Amino acid sequence: MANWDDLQKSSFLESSARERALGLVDKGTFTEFISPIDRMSSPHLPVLGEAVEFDDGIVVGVGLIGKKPVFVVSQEGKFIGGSVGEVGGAKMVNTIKLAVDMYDKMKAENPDLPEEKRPAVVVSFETGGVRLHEANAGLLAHAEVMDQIQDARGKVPIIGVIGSKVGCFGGMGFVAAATDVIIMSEFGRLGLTGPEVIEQELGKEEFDAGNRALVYRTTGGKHKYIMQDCNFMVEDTIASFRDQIAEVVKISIDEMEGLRRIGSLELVEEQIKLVELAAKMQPSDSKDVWAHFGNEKPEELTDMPYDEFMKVVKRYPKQS
Amino acid sequence: MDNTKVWDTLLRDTNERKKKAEQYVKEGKIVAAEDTVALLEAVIKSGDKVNIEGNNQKQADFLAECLAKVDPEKINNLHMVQSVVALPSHLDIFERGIAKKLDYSFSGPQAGRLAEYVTEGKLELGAIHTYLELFGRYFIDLPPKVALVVGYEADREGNLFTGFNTEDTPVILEATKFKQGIVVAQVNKIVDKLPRVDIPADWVDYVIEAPKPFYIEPLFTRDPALITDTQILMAMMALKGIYGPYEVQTLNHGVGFFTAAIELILPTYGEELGLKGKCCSYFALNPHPTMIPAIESGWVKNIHCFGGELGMEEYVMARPDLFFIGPDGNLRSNRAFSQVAGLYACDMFIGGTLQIDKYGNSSTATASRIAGFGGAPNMGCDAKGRRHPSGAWLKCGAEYGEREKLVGNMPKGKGLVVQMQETFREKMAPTFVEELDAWKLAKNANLDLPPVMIYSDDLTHIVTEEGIAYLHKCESMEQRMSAIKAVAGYTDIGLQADEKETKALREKKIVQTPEDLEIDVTRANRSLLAAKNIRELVEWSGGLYNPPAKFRNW
Amino acid sequence: MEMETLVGQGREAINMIIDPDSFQENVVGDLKVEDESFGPGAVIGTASLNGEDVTVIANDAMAFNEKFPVVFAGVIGMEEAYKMALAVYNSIKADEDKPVDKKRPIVLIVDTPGNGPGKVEEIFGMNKATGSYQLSLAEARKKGHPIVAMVIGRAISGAFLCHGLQADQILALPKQFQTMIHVMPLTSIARITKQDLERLEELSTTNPVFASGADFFYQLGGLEEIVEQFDKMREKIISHIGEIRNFKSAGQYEKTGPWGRGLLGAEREGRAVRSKVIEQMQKEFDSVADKYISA
Amino acid sequence: MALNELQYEFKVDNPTTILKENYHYGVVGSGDMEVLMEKKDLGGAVKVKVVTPVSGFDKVWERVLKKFVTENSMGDVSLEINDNNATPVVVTMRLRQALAELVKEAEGGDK
Repeated sequence: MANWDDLQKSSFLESSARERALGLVDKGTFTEFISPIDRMSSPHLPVLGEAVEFDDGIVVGVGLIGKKPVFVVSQEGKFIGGSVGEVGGAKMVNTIKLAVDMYDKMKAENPDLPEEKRPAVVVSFETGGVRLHEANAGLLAHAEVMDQIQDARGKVPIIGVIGSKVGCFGGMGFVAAATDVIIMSEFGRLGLTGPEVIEQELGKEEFDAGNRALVYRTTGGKHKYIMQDCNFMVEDTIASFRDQIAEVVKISIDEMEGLRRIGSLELVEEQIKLVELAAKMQPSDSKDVWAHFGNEKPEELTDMPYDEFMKVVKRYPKQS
Repeated sequence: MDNTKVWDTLLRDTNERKKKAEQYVKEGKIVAAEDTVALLEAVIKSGDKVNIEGNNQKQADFLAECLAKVDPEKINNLHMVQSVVALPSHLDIFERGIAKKLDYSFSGPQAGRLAEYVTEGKLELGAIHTYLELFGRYFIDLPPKVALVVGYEADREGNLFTGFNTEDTPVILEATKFKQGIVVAQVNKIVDKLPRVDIPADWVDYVIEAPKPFYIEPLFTRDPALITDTQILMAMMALKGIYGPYEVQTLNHGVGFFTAAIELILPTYGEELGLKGKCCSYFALNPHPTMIPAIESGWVKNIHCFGGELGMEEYVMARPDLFFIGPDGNLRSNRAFSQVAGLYACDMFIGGTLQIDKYGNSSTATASRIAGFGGAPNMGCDAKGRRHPSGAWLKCGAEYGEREKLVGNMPKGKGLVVQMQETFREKMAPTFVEELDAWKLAKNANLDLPPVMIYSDDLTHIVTEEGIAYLHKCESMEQRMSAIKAVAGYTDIGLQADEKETKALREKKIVQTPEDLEIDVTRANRSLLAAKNIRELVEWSGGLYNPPAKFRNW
Repeated sequence: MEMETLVGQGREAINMIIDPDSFQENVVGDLKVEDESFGPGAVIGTASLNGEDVTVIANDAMAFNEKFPVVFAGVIGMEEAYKMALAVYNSIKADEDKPVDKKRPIVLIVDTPGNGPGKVEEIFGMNKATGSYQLSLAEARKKGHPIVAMVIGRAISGAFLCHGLQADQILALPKQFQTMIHVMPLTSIARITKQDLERLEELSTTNPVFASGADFFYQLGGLEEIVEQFDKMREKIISHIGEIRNFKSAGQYEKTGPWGRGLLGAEREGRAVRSKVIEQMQKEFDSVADKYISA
Repeated sequence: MALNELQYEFKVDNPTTILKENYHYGVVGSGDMEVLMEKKDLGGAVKVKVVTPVSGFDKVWERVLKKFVTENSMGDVSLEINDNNATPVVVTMRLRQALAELVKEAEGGDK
């Protein structure tokens, strides 16, 4: 594994879960929990003859950004698609819980806990959701993560970062939506239903899963940025993600609420207006929606370099 | 002199057929798409030799589908002579009894079905050829009576614009039209004025605007995101162990991830080794997207293309110094000429394979698929007719261990033919085998010869992750077999290697391991790639490369 | 017995559970959904159960959403999920000032095969819609509303995650009533994971972790109780509401909801590793916590 | 169908152990593997455990591992490998990379 300084320049897309975890916090500050040496691999895979990994495809731990304890969850897409099973699920659930417990403890000891000391959680998603080999346990873990996210509300900000190969789909698509802030690169993808399933449901004419340009237009970083489903778009280096996280954690927890897409009655009401637009437009392609938000030449946005895109793009005018 | 003998039967026959087809011709040479099946039934007769244009890139797909719809009662026993069998319709005509015999060069996705048809007797296989052989036979014993070809645009007179994807069209039409045959062309669009004329109207009898643009397979696009560390290691070995020492200036790269890896480390590792300007200046090569970083870094002086590669149109147009460009600014590719260039004007062919036997014969054939050869053997051989010298060719010839046996003291060069493959492929399938699957295929499909892509006597180098075997340096078959064992790793062949013998071969530099070449194996990782994904290739191209939708990751 | 199954009959199930004729559809607190074409696959409203107001949220498998044609047979689409979330948030709002033991219960009647799998859904973010509903339930649960989910038919994967798994307690009819609780049928699991179907079937008779059915979810702590008969649903729901209220009044929130079911999973030995992971992490964190607290 | 567990033990002349207490490298992607190296008092031997879904290549594993241990004169080290169809070259390369990174980290102390 490359050292921290080299990692900063590295492509986020190319990086492993452990490299991302290490590189997203300050140099030399990351402590991994249940690291490979603990050999806590899945008890359910061997019986199916499926290869195991010592960390079960998920790296969790804590580091610092400045003085702020930053808990990290980082999923490894190369290991069974970053899927969530019993062990990995529990690691994710409990990382958020540790952060919330730590906040409660710090707050109890110091009611004037300064913002810069308030713990935060960063989740680097790379997953298709539930691991089918241990599907039921994986599903239950998803529910627990949502529960923890709600516990963290108003206490510990949860920041989702998405820029790895597999993207973030299935049940983890809900989880990402439920975080406070989402940061993506143009290589990130966020959604619920994977392209192959949509093709199966709607037919190849309507949605060709092999058409990756279409797949990325539908769920990729640029589209999600236009829709305000992702708050910040960054370039594909670990440093860019890290810098953006460092900026985001400076935002006070109350203001953080304003970055959410969902999670309150007001936000639901706003989303319902967007659904009305969907019903009215019945877009056959995301480009129709981009045009609707004032992007006169939507087809030019996809290939546009980062800087130019950020300058010219027009996003959904968020109300709240 | 016998004045009763008729000397123009071919022409008379053609004229008769064209008369029958007159009813379908609208203006000029235009036939409506919906009349195509009827047109084919008028101009084709049972037993004809028919060519459907298509190769590993563009396809006359609409005409192929129409041919599969003709009435087999009226038209049957056709003898198909064509570059590739790639589309389902290419075999549907055998299924339906329209065609009987096949002479061809390459079949990709249809190779399994082709083998089945041969075994079931649905298809009589003439021979499997290389492109140049097949083109050659078009002019000797296999001239097509009817050719069904494809271009981008036609005008009303029947002039064709084949542009970027000209590929096989000129050679097929030269053989068909000048043997009084009939030419039917499908185009994407009929226009008033063509950007340029690639095929003159005199060579074309009918043009049809197809309902859909013709199919093109972006076969030469390799996504850098899928290149593995092992492929990078072997690319490093190839540069340090072959490109560098031989200073290979003129060459062809086969399609595949190994050569893509080489292309992508030219601007990094290649420059570090100081090879820029010393090798890789002149290519017979399709416009590989993975060449963009090397081109942009100033490595390349000239490229002649077999065909066009989808998405590379604008990039190629913007680099006219390097490519062959028409007065309209578009590339003109030409498979026949590029194959000739690959055979005679290039010092090296390097590419991947599936299996290599203990003697060094290699093949991509498997027991149940008749895949054929395409162009690889044209370039993957030592051109016996070559007479011009070059540094790499002379060096390889000077090292040739059996030269004296063959030509005495006469100096002679030798072309470099390099096969790259990991010792094990996916799922632990060994690359090195006692006997090629080609033998089983020959038996199953009743072929006269096991289909071998590159014969042992042409092969000069094998690159595996274990090392490079400089086979041409060997003085005997026995030594050659030992060198192969030495780089065959943990395959059954490799396990037969004798440690002492391997050591001796390494000392003689007939075998070189990564350590011998002083390659730091731990550096073999993706950070060496000048572009790690398709998006970065677009960036290198300044936005000129427009990759097909299926390769986009943003 | 006249009915073998309640699959596809969410509305019928509501009537079997609530006080007779007490269901006011589309009304929850201040909320009144007037547009009948909005989220027809979701049934929301207020009913009386054992004399007290409860919010009811169910699936209507007979409805078809004309605006979003992937929504039928009980599928939860974008409108359906947001409609369900509206019902929950308005329940919270209506009881804002009430003490914990007076917060209205929320009853989820579960019979859904999935979330809307469409292109428009992905363009506009189906994940937000279902995520939104889950967050609303979690918030209501943590504010003291007792939430009981009653699985009467299909409780499949992501749709069960959003409509069911955020409840305080989950009850299900057993599989002789055609209930289905799983992520994916074994045949699909076999195809996607490239496993041998026969082998999977054999393993699934003993291994609850990927097998399908209420009994296996029970072993994993995925549901609190299996209700043996239709006519027991009402009394069981009432008694579970009482049980949940007791926990919450005593401040024992950790014994309810997904975390509570995690503990249940360990107790029933279906999810044995989960608790080990949690313990071990706590230990490892405790040994370094100071360094991070006092940074 | 269950996973196969292979165990090996090697001994070479004048072995040295690794520079860190333990080191982990790699990801169990398809065609790839991870290794956990640990310093252990094994009377100078190297013990290796491989967990893999692939069967029938025990001898190949033995040769690949033996070569690695011999080339690097290793002793008093335990290696644990989780494999998912890695070819011998990938195994060799990952082991070499792991060792090189371990040395770099032990010497540089930078993480």
